[in-house]
Amino acid sequence: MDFLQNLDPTVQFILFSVVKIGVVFGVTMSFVAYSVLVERKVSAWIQDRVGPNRTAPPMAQFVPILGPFLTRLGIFQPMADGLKFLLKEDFTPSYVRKVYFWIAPAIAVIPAFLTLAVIPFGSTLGNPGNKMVIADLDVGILYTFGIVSLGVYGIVLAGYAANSKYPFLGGIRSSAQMISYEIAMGMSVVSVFLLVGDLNLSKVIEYQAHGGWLVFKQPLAFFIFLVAAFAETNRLPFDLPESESELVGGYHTEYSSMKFALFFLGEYANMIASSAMMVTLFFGGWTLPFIGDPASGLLGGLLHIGIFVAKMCAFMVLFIWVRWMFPRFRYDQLMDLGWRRFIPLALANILVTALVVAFVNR
Amino acid sequence: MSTKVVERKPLTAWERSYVPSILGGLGVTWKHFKRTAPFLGNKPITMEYPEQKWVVPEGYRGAPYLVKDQDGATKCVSCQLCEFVCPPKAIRITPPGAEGQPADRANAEKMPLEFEINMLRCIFCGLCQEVCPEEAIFLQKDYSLTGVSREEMVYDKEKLLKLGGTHAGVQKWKHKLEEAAEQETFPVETAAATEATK
Amino acid sequence: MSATATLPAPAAVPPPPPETVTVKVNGKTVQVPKTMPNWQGKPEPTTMLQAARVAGVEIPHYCYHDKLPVAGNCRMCLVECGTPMMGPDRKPVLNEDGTPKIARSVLPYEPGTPRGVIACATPISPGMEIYADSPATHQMREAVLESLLINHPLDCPICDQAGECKLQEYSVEHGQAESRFVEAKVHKPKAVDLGPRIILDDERCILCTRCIRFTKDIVNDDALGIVNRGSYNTISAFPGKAFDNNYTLNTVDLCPVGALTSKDFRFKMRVWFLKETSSVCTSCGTGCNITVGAREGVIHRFEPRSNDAVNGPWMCDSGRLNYKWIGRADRLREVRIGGRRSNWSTALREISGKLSTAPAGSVAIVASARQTNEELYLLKRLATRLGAITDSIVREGEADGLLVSADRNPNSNGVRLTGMAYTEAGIQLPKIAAGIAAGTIRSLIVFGEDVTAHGLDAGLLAKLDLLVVSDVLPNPTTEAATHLLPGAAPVEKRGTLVNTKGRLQKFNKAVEAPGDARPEVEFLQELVEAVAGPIGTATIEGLFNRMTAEIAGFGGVQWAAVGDTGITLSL
Amino acid sequence: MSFSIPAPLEARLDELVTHYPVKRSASLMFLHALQEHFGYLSNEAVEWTATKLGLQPVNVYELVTFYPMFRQEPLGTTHVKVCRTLSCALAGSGELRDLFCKKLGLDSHAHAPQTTPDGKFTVEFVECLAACGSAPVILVNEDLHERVSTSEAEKILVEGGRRSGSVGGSAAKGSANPAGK
Repeated sequence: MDFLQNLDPTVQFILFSVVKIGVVFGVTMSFVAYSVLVERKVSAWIQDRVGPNRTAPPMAQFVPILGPFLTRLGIFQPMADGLKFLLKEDFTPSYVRKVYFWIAPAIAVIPAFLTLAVIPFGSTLGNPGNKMVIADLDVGILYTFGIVSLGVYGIVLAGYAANSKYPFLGGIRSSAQMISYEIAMGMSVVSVFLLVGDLNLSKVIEYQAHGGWLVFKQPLAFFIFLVAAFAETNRLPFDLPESESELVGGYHTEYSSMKFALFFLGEYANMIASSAMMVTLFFGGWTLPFIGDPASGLLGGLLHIGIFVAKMCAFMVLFIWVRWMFPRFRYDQLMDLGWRRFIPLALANILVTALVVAFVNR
Repeated sequence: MSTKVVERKPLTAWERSYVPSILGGLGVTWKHFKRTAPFLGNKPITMEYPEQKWVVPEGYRGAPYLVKDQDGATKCVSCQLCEFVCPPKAIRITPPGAEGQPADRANAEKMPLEFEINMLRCIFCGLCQEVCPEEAIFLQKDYSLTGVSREEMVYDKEKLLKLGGTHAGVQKWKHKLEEAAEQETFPVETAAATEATK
Repeated sequence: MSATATLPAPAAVPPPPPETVTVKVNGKTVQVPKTMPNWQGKPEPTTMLQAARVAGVEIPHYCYHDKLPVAGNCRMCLVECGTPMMGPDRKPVLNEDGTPKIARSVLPYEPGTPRGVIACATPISPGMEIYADSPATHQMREAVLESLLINHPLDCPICDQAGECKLQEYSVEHGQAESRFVEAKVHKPKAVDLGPRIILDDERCILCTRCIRFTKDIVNDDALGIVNRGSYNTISAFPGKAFDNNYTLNTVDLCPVGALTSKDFRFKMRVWFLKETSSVCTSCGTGCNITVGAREGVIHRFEPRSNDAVNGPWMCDSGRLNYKWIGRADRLREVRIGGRRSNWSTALREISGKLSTAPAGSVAIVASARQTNEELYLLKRLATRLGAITDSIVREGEADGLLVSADRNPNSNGVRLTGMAYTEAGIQLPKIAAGIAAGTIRSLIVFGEDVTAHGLDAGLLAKLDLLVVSDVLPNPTTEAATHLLPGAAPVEKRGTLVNTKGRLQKFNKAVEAPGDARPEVEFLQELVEAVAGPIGTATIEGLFNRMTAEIAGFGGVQWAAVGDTGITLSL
Repeated sequence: MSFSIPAPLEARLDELVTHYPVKRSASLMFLHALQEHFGYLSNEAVEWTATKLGLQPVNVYELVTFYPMFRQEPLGTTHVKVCRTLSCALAGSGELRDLFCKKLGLDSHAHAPQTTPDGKFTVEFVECLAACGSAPVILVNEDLHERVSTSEAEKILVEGGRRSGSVGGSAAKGSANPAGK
């Protein structure tokens, strides 16, 4: 470890950033894979089914007890799925607008990963200067919203490029939905930052470490954020862009193989990012009511990361759970909810918070 | 025609917030999750097909096969009614003709030279069974018929008889022969017929 | 009672006598002729069954047959009837409304009980009312059917008659749904070998005696009788004597049930699968009308088709069984040039090329009296253009005085009419032979005949430059052909024939010709147009109409006028 | 078996034909005469009759099979006819027949007349013999036996066993095998 400490700070920063990016990316990717499995398993159990329980690499059967057990749990299923995505024929219909058709999946997946850059997923690791966030921006939340709003382009482009009516309808729906809910989402967060007084997400966590979780101070803001997060990630009950029963598959109807997988990846990465945001903004990030100080050692740092991941997982399960609980909204209900309920509520919340901050907390 | 107007109670503000419904939904899903998830209840109702076989209900219409009577003789007399009635024309019978092989049971005079069912064409409607005057063809319980070629899926007489097994029942022709043998009116002919039974 | 007189029925039915009788059938008043032709075509008092037919009511019957003497033993045609009541003053008793009062026929010993009469044998009387639909009539039919079915084995699944069985039809129409008979049925001999072509199942027999009357009165071979007594009655020939005249298979058609079955058709195909096509038998000059029963390109049977001007409802066994060669494996099915397989366009191009440049008089054509008029007409056009010498082959046998004609060619008159042979066929053959031997005849066209058996042996044929042969089955002539054109059997094409009595009849296509074989008219037309210029029509109908317009002997008959049973030409 | 008609018989039959306006009407008389002579009606006899009368054999054959008194099989030397109509049946003719059949080794359930293999006896169950007042009745050849008891029946069997053949063509066959009961 010593030679690391003795490195030039710039080199050290670059080295640590690269490692953090690599780790975050790798963990997120496997998270995506296994959240798909969890989604399938949870849905199966909710519906009294078994879920994926067959796929196994050839050697798994030679491991007594554990092999069959893991197989029944479907542990190997994501590997098979991934392999399948890679090996399936990548079919590009002749009538699509090829450039956009090829770019769209990339545009859909990249913003989802970029959002993760500003999430403080732990306190510090090793030395106090080594913060567990890839980019500790002072305008973290603005960055987040800026990036998140790019995600819609991927979907709109996919719908447009496919040159087919179902994807097109999906794309249209998606853009309207995302733009609508982004406003509510952004406004809900304003009140949080009114309280914290800083746009840096690390500062938000710091605030919560001492001032209590913001979910208790801003329950309405949390609720609006939560619902908007569902809408932003195109998850049920707001999956109108996809809605299999009406639009076949929505914007990705014409996609196959790895390009389809990228949309898939994007959706789950978005879920992860949203969960991380909620944990950060409302549930104290890596803190717990009795653990508030940045870690001093390696073990403590890892513990903080663990806490963060655990909270995030809870939100992931919530996402999944909700999918199998609610029917899809009607389009007008969706718009109604966004524009006529949440935006006034969020505005009111800002006003009340501003008044409280101006007169009470002074 | 009378129309019944269903009275719908207007929702209260609490109900309109969706919260009771959401909680209700959570309750329902949790109940099932708890029942099915491993370590909690583990009572899935899914049948795991190749290992667990479905219990075919009474009256199920599976693949049609030819049956033999309790003496092991072909019941079919090649009347071709099934061929006629078959909506997808899956059945193909070759009658024996005048010189064709005699029936392998007494007194029936006739049995098919060849009997083919194209299982790829068959729609398992059961009309063949319904129309059969000899109770010689039955829709049995087989529902997963597989093969690697189209030819393989055309089941011939031997295969159909083997798969069909034995179906006991009134042995109409044998009974007629026995009845005829009891009557002494035409002793020569009946004696010949009796010999034919052996 | 002589069969000779009856079989070839009179060419024209005499017009119905003006005298009519008024009767009521099912309440409908109809005028029926007082006499109608009996089975021999002689006028006899009209029966109730015939009167009902005039009124459009079909009375069910088994033993009655138009062309057989009336026996009246099946009782199926029992109907209730009534006649105008006569008062003691011998004047009709009238109802209150002035209509004549009808006395229903009742049993004499149980007055009031309705009594049926058999419609097939009871002549009508003026004012008679026939109740073919009354409850009493239905009851009688039901009872008769029940009695007929008592000892019937009900083995329809294996019975060849199923599907065209009167017992089945009437049971559905008039019978009871269930049997009340619980005792053991009388079992009779099954599958009795009655003759070389007939199998008898005594259990199915309803003793209508149609077969007995047919063979006795029509064929004059009193070979069948009813033996034994009561329930044990069976149809039988005398022990050791086979029922083997040349008309036995007609009894199979006559038999209303499945008692008499054809050995040839036995267990071959269920009748409901057969596609039926009207055609004409080509086995001899009589030209019996037939129905061809085929399924999926395979011919299963010929059956006579009723035509009083030619064959009545009968035909001979030899003609009926003369279909097996059609499906033979050695049928010619390839176009061959010099023994090598070729195709139609090449062969026809080569032939027409050679014929077009052939000098006049160097071509001979041997036609066949088995060809249709249309084919002969086309050949005649070709012959006229080429200045060819033509002839056809005579084929004679022994006439049997019934239906088999001495002329075994179906279209000898057609050959004469079209001019392909002179008044006497076969006289030009020696000339043709001499011409070939002398080298003046270089090309020979042969249709459907083996000329090696008629004076043109293989050595002579080898001298020819061009030998075009069209045939259906291989023979020495087809072996020697330079151009072999596979033709179609009569059931594989359409056309017309003229029988020995000048009856012009058409026949239809029942099955497709095998392989490359085509109906002769099709390729002859191409050939004739290539050599002798366009004909101006491409259909059989057009060709026929053109032929009858051109050739006086056909009397300008139009195709549409020929109809299903033909038209008689004055020769 | 050679088939020949003695000249006197033929002459008698030829004369018989002249009695009828239609030749066919003589067929029954012919058949009776031939059965009397041969004991039964063989197919040759039927054909001979048909030729004589200008008929087809099947026409005559119909008659032969119709009437029960015409036989197509040779009879035994002793022909026992047991009445089976009501009064005889009530008086025990069934048992009588069973007795005959048992003693002679014949099937007592057969429908048709049955002859022993040695050609000595024929047992037949027949309809009313017109002696109902003295049931049960049996007819042995031409002799009527009334109120037949079991012992009487056995006596008839013994007598029949001794009889040396007087009935028709089967007589020679019957006497060739003298081994009685």
